[in-house]
Amino acid sequence: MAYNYSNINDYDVLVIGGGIAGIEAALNLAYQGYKVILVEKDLSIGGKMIHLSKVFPTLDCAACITTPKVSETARHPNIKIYTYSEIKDIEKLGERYFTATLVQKPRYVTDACTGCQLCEEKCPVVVEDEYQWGLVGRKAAYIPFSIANPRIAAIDIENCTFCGLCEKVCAAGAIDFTQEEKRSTIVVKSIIIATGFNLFQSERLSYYGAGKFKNLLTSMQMERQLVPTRPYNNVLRPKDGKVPDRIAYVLCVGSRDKSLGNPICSQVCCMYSIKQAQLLMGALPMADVTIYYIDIRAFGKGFDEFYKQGVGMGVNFVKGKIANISEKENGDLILRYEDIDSGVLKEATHDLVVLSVGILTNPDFEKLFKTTPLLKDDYGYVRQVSELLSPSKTSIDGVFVAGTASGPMDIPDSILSAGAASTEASVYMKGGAS
Amino acid sequence: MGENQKIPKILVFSTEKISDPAIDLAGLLKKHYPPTVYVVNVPCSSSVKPKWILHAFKKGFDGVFIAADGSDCQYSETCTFNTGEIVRKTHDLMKKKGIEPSRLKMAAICSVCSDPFVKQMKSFIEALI
Amino acid sequence: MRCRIGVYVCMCGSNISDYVDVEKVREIAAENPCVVLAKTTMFACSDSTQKEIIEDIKVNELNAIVIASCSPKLHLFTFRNVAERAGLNPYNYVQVNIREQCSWAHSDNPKFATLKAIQLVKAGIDKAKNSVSLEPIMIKAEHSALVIGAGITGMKAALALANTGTKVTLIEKEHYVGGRIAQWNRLFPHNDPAEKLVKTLYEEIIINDNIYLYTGAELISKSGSVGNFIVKIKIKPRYFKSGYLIEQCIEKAIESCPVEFDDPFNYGLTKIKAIQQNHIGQFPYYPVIDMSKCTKCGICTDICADIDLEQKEEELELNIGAILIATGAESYQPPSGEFGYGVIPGVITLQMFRRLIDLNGEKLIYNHKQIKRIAYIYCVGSRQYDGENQYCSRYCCTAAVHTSLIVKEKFPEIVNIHLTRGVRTYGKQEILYNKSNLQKDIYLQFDDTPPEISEENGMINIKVVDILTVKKTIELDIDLVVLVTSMVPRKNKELENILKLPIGRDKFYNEVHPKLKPVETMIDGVFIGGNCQAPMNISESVKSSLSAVSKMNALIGKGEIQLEPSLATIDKSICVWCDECTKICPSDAIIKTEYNGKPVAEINEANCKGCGMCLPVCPTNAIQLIGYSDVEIESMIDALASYSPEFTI
Amino acid sequence: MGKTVDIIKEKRVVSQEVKDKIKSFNKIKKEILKCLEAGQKTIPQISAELNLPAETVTYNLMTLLKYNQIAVGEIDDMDEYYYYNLKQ
Amino acid sequence: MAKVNPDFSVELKKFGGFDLNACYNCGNCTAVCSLSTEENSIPRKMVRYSVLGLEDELKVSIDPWLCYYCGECSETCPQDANPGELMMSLRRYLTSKYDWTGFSGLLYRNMSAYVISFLLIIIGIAGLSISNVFSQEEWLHYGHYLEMLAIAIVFAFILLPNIIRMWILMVWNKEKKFSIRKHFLSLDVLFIHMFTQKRSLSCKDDRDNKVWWFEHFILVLSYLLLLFTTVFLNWFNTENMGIIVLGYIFSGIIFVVTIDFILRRIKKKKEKSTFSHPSDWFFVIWLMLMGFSAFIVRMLIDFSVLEKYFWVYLFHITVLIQWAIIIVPFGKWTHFLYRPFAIYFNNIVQDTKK
Repeated sequence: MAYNYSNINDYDVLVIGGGIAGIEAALNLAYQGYKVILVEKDLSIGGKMIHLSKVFPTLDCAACITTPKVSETARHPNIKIYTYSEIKDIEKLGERYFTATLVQKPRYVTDACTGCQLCEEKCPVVVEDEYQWGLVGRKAAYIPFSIANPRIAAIDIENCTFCGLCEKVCAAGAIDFTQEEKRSTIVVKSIIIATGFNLFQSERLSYYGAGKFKNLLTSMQMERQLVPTRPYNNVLRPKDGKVPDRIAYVLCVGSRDKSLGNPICSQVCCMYSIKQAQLLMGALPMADVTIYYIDIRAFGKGFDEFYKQGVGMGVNFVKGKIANISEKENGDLILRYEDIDSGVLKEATHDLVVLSVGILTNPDFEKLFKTTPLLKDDYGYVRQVSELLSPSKTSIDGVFVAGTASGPMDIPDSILSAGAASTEASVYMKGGAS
Repeated sequence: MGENQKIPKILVFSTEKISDPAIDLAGLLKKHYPPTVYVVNVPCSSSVKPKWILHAFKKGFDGVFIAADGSDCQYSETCTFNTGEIVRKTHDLMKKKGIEPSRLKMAAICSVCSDPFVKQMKSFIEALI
Repeated sequence: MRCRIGVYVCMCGSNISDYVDVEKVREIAAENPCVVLAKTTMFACSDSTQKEIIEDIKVNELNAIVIASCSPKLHLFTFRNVAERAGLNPYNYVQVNIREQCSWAHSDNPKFATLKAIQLVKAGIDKAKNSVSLEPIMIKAEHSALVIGAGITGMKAALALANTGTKVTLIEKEHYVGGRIAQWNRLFPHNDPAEKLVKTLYEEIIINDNIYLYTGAELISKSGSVGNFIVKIKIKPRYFKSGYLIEQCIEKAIESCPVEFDDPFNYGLTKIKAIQQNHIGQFPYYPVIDMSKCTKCGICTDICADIDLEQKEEELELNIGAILIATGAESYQPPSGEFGYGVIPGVITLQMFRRLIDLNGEKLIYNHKQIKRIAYIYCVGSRQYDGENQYCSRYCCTAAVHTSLIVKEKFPEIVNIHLTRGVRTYGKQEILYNKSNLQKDIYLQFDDTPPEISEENGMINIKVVDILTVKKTIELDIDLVVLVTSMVPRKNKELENILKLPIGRDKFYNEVHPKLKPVETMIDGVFIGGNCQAPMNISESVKSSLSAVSKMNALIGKGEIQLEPSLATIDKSICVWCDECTKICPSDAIIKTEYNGKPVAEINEANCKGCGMCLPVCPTNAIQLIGYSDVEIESMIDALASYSPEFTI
Repeated sequence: MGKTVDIIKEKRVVSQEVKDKIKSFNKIKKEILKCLEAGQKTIPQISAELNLPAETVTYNLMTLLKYNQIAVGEIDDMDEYYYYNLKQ
Repeated sequence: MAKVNPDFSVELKKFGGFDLNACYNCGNCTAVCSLSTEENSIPRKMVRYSVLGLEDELKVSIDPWLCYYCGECSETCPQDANPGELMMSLRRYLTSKYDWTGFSGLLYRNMSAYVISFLLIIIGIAGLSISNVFSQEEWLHYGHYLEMLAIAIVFAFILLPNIIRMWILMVWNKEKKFSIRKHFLSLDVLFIHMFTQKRSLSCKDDRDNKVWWFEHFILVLSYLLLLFTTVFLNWFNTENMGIIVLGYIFSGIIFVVTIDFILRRIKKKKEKSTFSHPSDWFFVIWLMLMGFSAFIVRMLIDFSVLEKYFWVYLFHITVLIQWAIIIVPFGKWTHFLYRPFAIYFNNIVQDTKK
């Protein structure tokens, strides 16, 4: 059967998800001469990584690594990016092609936006800022975050009061409330799934009081407190703005826990907690940092050395899972645990506690396909049908998986996995089997 | 060491692929060394001209340090010898000009030798005071 | 001289601005008469700042820019690209490292860090003033690759390269492909048979027209550079005239061979002759004579006419665009006495144990004794307290846990006891750990005190301080101790010397950057994949190898490569042809020519690597290196020396 | 430049929740700004003065900080709380 | 120094132990347990000892007796290792260790032993009644003495020596310098815990636990009082209206509460009633039957129709004897004694240590 869709569309590969894995895969393919369409559901590409402070074990700042890759992707002639867009109804067309529906959601701001933030300044609405994980507020007309790409404002229509101030002040005339959802059909030869992961919702754990106790942060919130554009300008307790001096990390929150339905290890929490602990020791030289762990999984290149470095810097490591947390009147938190080394039940008071939340699958990929579903594994991740020989192969020929969509992994592993997916896609498009 | 004494200034010729990463690593790991150490990079430690070294002394540098590629050099196995020759030649020139030869030093700094680099810098500064 | 310079001082979030007063640096930079504009910026590398710089260059007609930020290793090319997009020659861009070599190095002393930053920026401005516009050199690149090592990493990479249109030469030092995994038989996490894996890959390789596979082959020399490497390969003979042997005689020949020795494949559990057939899971299925053991007695030649003991090594020269190193790792060999290894019978390594499981039928017998209780000691050769292997070897916890599952499946009566230092079955591998727990394996954990092993009446006695039982000393009577040995870098000095491979702290080959360039090495065109870079499991090795393939394809797929134009130049008017430079040049890049009737030296641009070794030896200072000219270097030295701040103790 | 907002106004309604949120933010914002007119204060001081929970003050104050209406001052003598003041 | 015995967990499984090997030693169970204290951190240590099979340590442990099985540890165990059920099994295991006859162990490990011994008693009683050795009146008269005798023998030859064995394990083995005076001074501890189980109140802070405690409390009380009423006040033969009414009340309470307990075990809503060992069923059902049959017997007496339904009395006496010579000395009943004694002995040891 001969299909000729070049007149409809001009892309070879569809990459779903604009996180670090999607970006890397797109870049790899673009440099090999393939035309890539990259679709991201959020307002900016860069995924979760762009929001991190520094990354282990080299401690380079995440922005310094992500932003160049992000801008490289954005201006690569072979890559077309659609942000705030989603893919639906993928179907296989014959042997070699896929069709899919691209849904572009309206952001009510056109490309004419210069990112001047005047609209943001004038907007009277304040809602919780999801990019700062609720630590501060943001406006209803807003630039998602300072290093967002594209740096174009968006209007949060659910929270908009239609006061029209933004439209009035925008010199570029970029505000357009008439925008509507756009749908188009695309045809590609191969697809890379890089939909990433979801973080474990710590509110599920009533015995930790997450969501109830203000001085209980998730690791992502702490990550934001440590970035240069940190919401509080210093590392502070959300409850009363105090500088913390006894900080605790609770590991395996939502991971390695059958009672929560997630028996597997999230692979990154030990390391990012050790990293944050080291950064905190730098930011708050007087603070004590304690990490409560079950097992420290410092397995990658340079990881164990990094762990030892943490020990050397004075981070306190305590073996024992935190069973529950209670709050004192002044906002301090009491952690109850068994100190495994001595076999004794203990209670410790900390003035700031970070829950090192684990990684769960992002089930979005299940909704992508119209007729034949993409198979998943026992833990809800995209199933790798040939884990050893072709780690990025999925149950559908021509569809490949990159990054954390196939299971928990750290950034270097995600990047390698994206490399593998791009090579497999390229082999597939050349018609060979790899 | 007296009060308000000037800290000796050191010019380091470092190589892009071998010793630069080590010096960067020292910074990354916050291993401190005196701030009067300035790094100028060159492709290979065997490419440092004696002329440049003498120029540095003339302009007021108290010491010059060549972070040599040693056996890690990717261009030639004779790199250590070549760099040694440059130092020997420059020492002769320095003697002629009445500059203390101990003000020029060389040592191999590998691409992860951040500790040795910091130690070298500290001891060199000590020696120059 | 360039005198319309733009200066950007990056705060790098707060990485720089926490210690360096960036505003002050900017102010002083702005005082320079050649500086048209000076700005500070939160993230110079961010897209918005990049756009701003481009805009600035265009609007202010800048002819050079200086960005004071992080190490050029990270972003030199990012900003050169920015310059280029603004229509400025990328070589008129100078990057000043005020992060790694200033704010971070002197975070203990913000005042001095600021002073130093000021001088570094001044020097950068001076360098920019004297910078020359250059065009990168384009060279033709061979669309072919050399893959060294035909383990699973190398085989997978070769196939992927070949299937994307690259000609591949795959060389393997051993006479068989498949590397280490054939010895493991069943592989975690899904118990895939290793033999099938290797067989699938091998069969695909031999039918692929784009792959040339040489077994018994080693790299002996490399010259040239990225896109145009010339490599020499030595191929050992198999000592058989034809590859297609008459099956009847080979068995007899093996039988007749008088030389018998411990089979390394089975770690001495079985014997092997100097004439060998391959084991299950090893391909190709051809016999070979191990000449290091053969006494050339000639008995076999009488049986098999096909045997020719006089065959010679062959050499092959190839033109190659890029090289992938997939030489894998070795397993740690414990010194005699470590946990009783080599001293107490019944202490073996995990690798040997895997062979033992395979070679045993219904009961597990070792040393004529039926094994009922096994102790696995973890972290042997990794995370050492005093030894040099400080790293965690990543794969071994899961490998040992998986082995215990296989043991229990095959020999249900056996009790597995694990002595760990914290089980690191990361990710989905946790399930294997859980399974092992549920099959009633016992886990003990030691920390600072390694377990003591002794032998009593044929039983091995282990004493271990178990931190999971309040540091109680636990005693075990054991039949077999399995040392869970780590992966260690392969000792291959020759290859390292030939390729000049950078080696990391843990002695594995080092990537440029774990996130930005995870499979690239400092040597352009030479890539690394799999276990030669770091310990990893099969799936991870394959990922890294396929990643390398994608980078290699991007590099050589287009048929040409862009190179740095930093070459040496010779001022022929002052050259006196003393021949010193030709003697020292390591890349044959200086040739003799004539100028105004006198013999002078000239640079052969295709060969020059820009190392600069010729510079100091020239008696008349006739040689300059582009980008490192006297003016550039000396103006930098001037700038660094000029400002004499209060650097006092 | 057309007034596209008028078009959407006809299609969608603003929920009561959004209206309440604006109201409460504006009220707290006014109170905090007024409270700081008298000079720099720490979060517990503002909280005590306005009789608002400290966490509410933190959230809203930090939002004002983000939108440049407030600046961070020195830390107090106990090295516990930062002072905040109005941005000129 | 302790030797590992990997077979122990297999052995313990017969007492009802769960997948204790699933434990990865996070300590969650100890920390989540509201009865856990710095001095007595339960239950992970017990899980660990059981996994390793350190019987010497287990035998002298008090920990299993400190647990009232609120089930919180099992609910929150990340590995589904069910430490709560393990503690329950360990109590059975310990009961068998204290018992010098070894019969406890046999019954716990072997359900058929239970059934056989029950059957033997049924056959014995049936045989006696068929052979007409006793008249109905004699039955009523001697039945009462038989009961007394059974209680005396069980106490003197089984329970008392077992408690002495327990004392040796828990006090003598640990603390040779125990004080006799302390033994007297701590007696209040023994009785308070024996009759109130007040520790269990702080077990889990929810309504259900309080309800459970209350039910258990009145059950114990009613049981003891019914015992007293029947054995010492001779309920079945008395004419005293007060005693008669009391007997009705006590046996009624036993009947009602045990029905509720049985329902709990059937519904399995709460963690503590999820797993039922045969010994649990025997205990609660026989207690129910005892209360029920006593109630009916007295009713038959009051309506003067006992003669007509004399088999009911025989049924009652069968249940009673099964209870008295099997469940009381060797079955679950013993926790009524062992638990408070364990707390009492622990109190002595801890005090002496101080």
